[in-house]
Amino acid sequence: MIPNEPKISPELVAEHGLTPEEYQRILTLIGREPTLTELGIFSAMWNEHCSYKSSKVHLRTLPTEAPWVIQGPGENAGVISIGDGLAVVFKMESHNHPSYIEPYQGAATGVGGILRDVFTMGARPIACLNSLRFGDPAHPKTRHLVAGVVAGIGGYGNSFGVPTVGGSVGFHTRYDGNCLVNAMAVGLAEEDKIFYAKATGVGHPIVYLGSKTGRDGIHGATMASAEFGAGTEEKRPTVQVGDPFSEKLLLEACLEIMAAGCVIAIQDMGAAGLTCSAVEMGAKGDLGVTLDLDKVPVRETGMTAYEMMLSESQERMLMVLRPEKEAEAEAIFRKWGLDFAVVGETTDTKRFVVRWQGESVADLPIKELGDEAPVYQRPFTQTPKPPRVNPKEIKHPLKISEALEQMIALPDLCSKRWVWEQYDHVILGNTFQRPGGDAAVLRVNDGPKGLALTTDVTPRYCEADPFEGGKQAVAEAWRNLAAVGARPLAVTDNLNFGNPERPEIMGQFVGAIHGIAQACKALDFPVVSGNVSLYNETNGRAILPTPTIGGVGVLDDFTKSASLAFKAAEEIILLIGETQGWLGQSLYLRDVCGREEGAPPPVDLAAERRNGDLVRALIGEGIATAVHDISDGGLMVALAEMAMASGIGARLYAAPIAVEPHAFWFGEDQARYVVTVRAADAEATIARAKAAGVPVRRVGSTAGNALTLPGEAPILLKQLRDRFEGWLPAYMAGEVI
Amino acid sequence: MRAAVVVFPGINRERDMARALTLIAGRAPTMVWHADTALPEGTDLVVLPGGFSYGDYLRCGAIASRAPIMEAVRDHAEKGGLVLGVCNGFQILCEAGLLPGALLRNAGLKFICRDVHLRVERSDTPFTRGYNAGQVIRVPTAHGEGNYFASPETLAELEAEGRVLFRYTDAEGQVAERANVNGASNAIAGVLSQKHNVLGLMPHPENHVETIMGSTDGRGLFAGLVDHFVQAA
Amino acid sequence: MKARVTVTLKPGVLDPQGKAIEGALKSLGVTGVASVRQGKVFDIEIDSVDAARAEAALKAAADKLLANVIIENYQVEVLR
Amino acid sequence: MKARVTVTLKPGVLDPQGKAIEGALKSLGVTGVASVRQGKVFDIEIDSVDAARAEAALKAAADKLLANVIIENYQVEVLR
Ligand SMILES: Nc1ncnc2c1ncn2[C@@H]1O[C@H](COP(=O)(O)OP(=O)(O)O)[C@@H](O)[C@H]1O
Ligand SMILES: [Mg+2]
Repeated sequence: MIPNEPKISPELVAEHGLTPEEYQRILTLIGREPTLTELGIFSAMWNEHCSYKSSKVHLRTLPTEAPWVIQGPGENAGVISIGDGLAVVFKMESHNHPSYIEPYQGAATGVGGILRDVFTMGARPIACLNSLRFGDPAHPKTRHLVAGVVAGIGGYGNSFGVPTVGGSVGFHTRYDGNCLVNAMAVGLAEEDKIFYAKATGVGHPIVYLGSKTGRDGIHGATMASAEFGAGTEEKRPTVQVGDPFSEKLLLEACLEIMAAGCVIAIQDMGAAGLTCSAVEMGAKGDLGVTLDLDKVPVRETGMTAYEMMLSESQERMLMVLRPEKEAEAEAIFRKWGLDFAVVGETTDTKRFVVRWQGESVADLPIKELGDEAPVYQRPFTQTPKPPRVNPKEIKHPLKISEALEQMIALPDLCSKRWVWEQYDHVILGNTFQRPGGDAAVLRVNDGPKGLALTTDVTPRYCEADPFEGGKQAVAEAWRNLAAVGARPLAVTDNLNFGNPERPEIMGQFVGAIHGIAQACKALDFPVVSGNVSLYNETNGRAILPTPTIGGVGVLDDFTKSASLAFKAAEEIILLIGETQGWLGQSLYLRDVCGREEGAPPPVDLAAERRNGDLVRALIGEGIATAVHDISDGGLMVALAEMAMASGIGARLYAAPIAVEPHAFWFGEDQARYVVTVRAADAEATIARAKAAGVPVRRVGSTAGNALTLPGEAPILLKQLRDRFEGWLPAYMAGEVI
Repeated sequence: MRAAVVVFPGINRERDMARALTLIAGRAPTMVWHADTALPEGTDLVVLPGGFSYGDYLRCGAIASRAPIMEAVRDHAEKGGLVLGVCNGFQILCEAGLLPGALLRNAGLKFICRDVHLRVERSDTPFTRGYNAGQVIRVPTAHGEGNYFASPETLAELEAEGRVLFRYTDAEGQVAERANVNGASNAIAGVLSQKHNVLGLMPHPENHVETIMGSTDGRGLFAGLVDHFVQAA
Repeated sequence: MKARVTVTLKPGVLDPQGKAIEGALKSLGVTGVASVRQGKVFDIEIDSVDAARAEAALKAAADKLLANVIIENYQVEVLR
Repeated sequence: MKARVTVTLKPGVLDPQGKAIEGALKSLGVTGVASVRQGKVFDIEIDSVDAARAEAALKAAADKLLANVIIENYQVEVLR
């Protein structure tokens, strides 16, 4: 009954990314040789992306629970409660490889995919963020990738109609052959109206919705499809093209049929399309699924079962509908001009049966497809701890002001306005703090509740010490939320690493997860969703380990958030947190002194919490007038950013005697903030910090239109701003490097 | 003021527009579906909101301008009724021939989202009676194709007839190349139809209407319209 | 039957994209390019077998939708 | 010398624009259109008088800039 053409050869198995052992496991599981379609289904379900086979055992160590967590990892997106019956649904996902191949479409479909994950759960998307890493600016491909990726992210989000409110952009030669595109989407729903993938009920219609299926993204299987395809047609590109217009229609149609009570279960078709979504819906509900591929809307002729099962065409959904509501749901979809087709039904057999042209081309045990996927305890070696850098042994080639002027125009530190001005960040009318600050702040519905959103990671720290780097990424996300006055609630993560089959890389992965887990526990900042992207390497050279953290926090009153711009002259500038002058892995050491080395700053999680709690309280009480967390570039860069954002300068005191001046101004010690207060509040604030065990120090006062250090010529803000704003546009215009 | 906001597939600033209208007019607009053929009885103002109707595929606004509801919008305009098109709405009005000219790709070839300054050229129209002539307002833009183009003759006519209602300027109200975000001819941000009853405007006043969100410079447009209908009644 | 409608900008209409491409070609070392104007093509599959009718349908399509005659010209070719 | 570079999507690559145009033509009552695929044309003015050299330069331009060869095909015609 099941055709066995062609014979499965070892080459075909390898072509599908399955090892001989994994193939053996398939044979044992089903007791016969699989059909080609079945092999394709297994390869999709058991690849790294779907099965998390290398990462699963470690991901389990992440804390995922808190009283406000409604849904942790395992669904399309994480869900947390923000009170008043409202839920925030969010997730981050990578589209690294596709973006390297075709930057515009790769990035665009990355945004499309993550948006779908969010509205599949019944939430209306309210914001997007993105974290981007590119190679050395001097590398010949970098400019092209930056231009395409940014245009693609904007092209999709702007058209879909969601504000893109934040993110980060970094450059390093280790991303030369592998750029990173991590996109995060955030949606809002009512707590009791969340939709899940779990199917219930036997004999219910399974409905296909959205765009038609084409031969998009059928990779790893080029050989097989060449043997089976129409033959004469030229080799097909595996690039998927995004259609934000269809996705916008899909959003509106989905929310409408959800509101109409038509939906039992819903799952978007992401990677491995129809296969993953159908198997997940059935397996989660302990049901079987039968699909009839002749009913699948296709946009190309001659598509085989194999191709339909593996297509990654975008803007598609699978649902289990209430049978009595089928006609109503169909009318809604037709109104929005979208395809609607009943392509199967739920069964009580726990088997995944696929029929095509009157034949059964797959008949597999549905639970085992997921549950029996291989899980690996890959061997790993711990990254050796690098030595601590002694600031006294670092020569300082430049004056502080000169170093600042140089640093502020560095690719990693300069203004990313060129990027975020290509994103509509004001649509929906709720963006209270736009890109350019520590975290974006959005009004929730009509307020006064607000949300704070950020993405963070410092890959050079992770490379030097994955454990401290993992901690630091979480701590910085938490700190960025605290710096606007928000209560940090939960994170999504996107773990980008090289080849896990290399023990050093696996060691980075394990170290980073360990650090993330420890920080999330200590800060009550659980992980509710995430994504793993491995094998980011070219010719044996891996990317810097990059565990991106997307953080979400809540404000009771968004108007009481703080921003980084100085607010008035003659206010007192306070440095919150302890400054030892940590130069290891600092940008100053790397880019001014030319030494990329040393241990990264250690993260004291108790201090993070103490200092952040104080800052948040000062913001809430209206005492802190401007706040900025201190990260890349240290105190001096933070001060410069606050000054440039406002046009108000600062008169600064000398560094304390105990710390080398360059280490004081440019060291990257963690758990620190710059806070300004009115002169009348200074004494009380200092006393309060001391009482709370929080180190605090006056570093100067706001004044004039320049930054002035004792014994150095004033740095005019205008000049600084020209450098800060100038580099990226000049680079993209081909005028520098 | 009874406002009707037309919803085309792919439009995405209709909620922003409805919120602004509700806030300022004290009455929610009726949302009208593109496939309908009539406007609600007694519609005072028709609004074509911003977004990406039909994904901006083919040309911005082209497909929407041929939608069934557009006949009713045209009728409304021909009878002297007020029509406001913002961003994609402006593009639709040009494509429909209700306004002259066309909106081309931004001169910098990139989508631009930033606050811009606009000079209100005259205050004796229903759309600008909430402002003073020469007043400079700050509102956001968010578009990739807002570069207003018309033939030299048309431009001369628009200028001579005082139909350029908003112009991109610097904060002081001076026309300057740097302030012309998209390279529009004569720095045109908004134009009127011959009868002064149809306005196309590229930036988004509807996103700057609440003190609490940091700026109310866009309010004047809607407040002026409300006032116009109060006076008329 | 296959047909192609080609839509080009009228002379005198600004073409920022064409301009940008001119510049980019220069910096790529493609020499001798005096000007670039960008347009669109629509490759259309028609059910009809009658070339004259097909052409009429295509003209209608171009007039009604494919071209904005304020700024664009168009040309219709029925290929086979 | 004048030349035209025509850039079209490879078969099988999704063309959301073409799809939307198809739908719009139908609702405008233009009948008989089975499918639409949208592409680009670049009308290029070249200083060179040597057709072979011009063609080589344009091929280079198309490869490097005018076409995205991952998803698009192109065709170069030197007209005169
Ligand atoms: N890709 C991007 N998309 C949107 N906003 C961005 C992007 N990159 C940077 N930004 C914005 O620029 C500002 C500075 O970024 P960054 O230096 O990474 O901040 P921080 O160090 O405080 O996390 C932030 O407001 C950030 O949201
Ligand atoms: Mg920050």
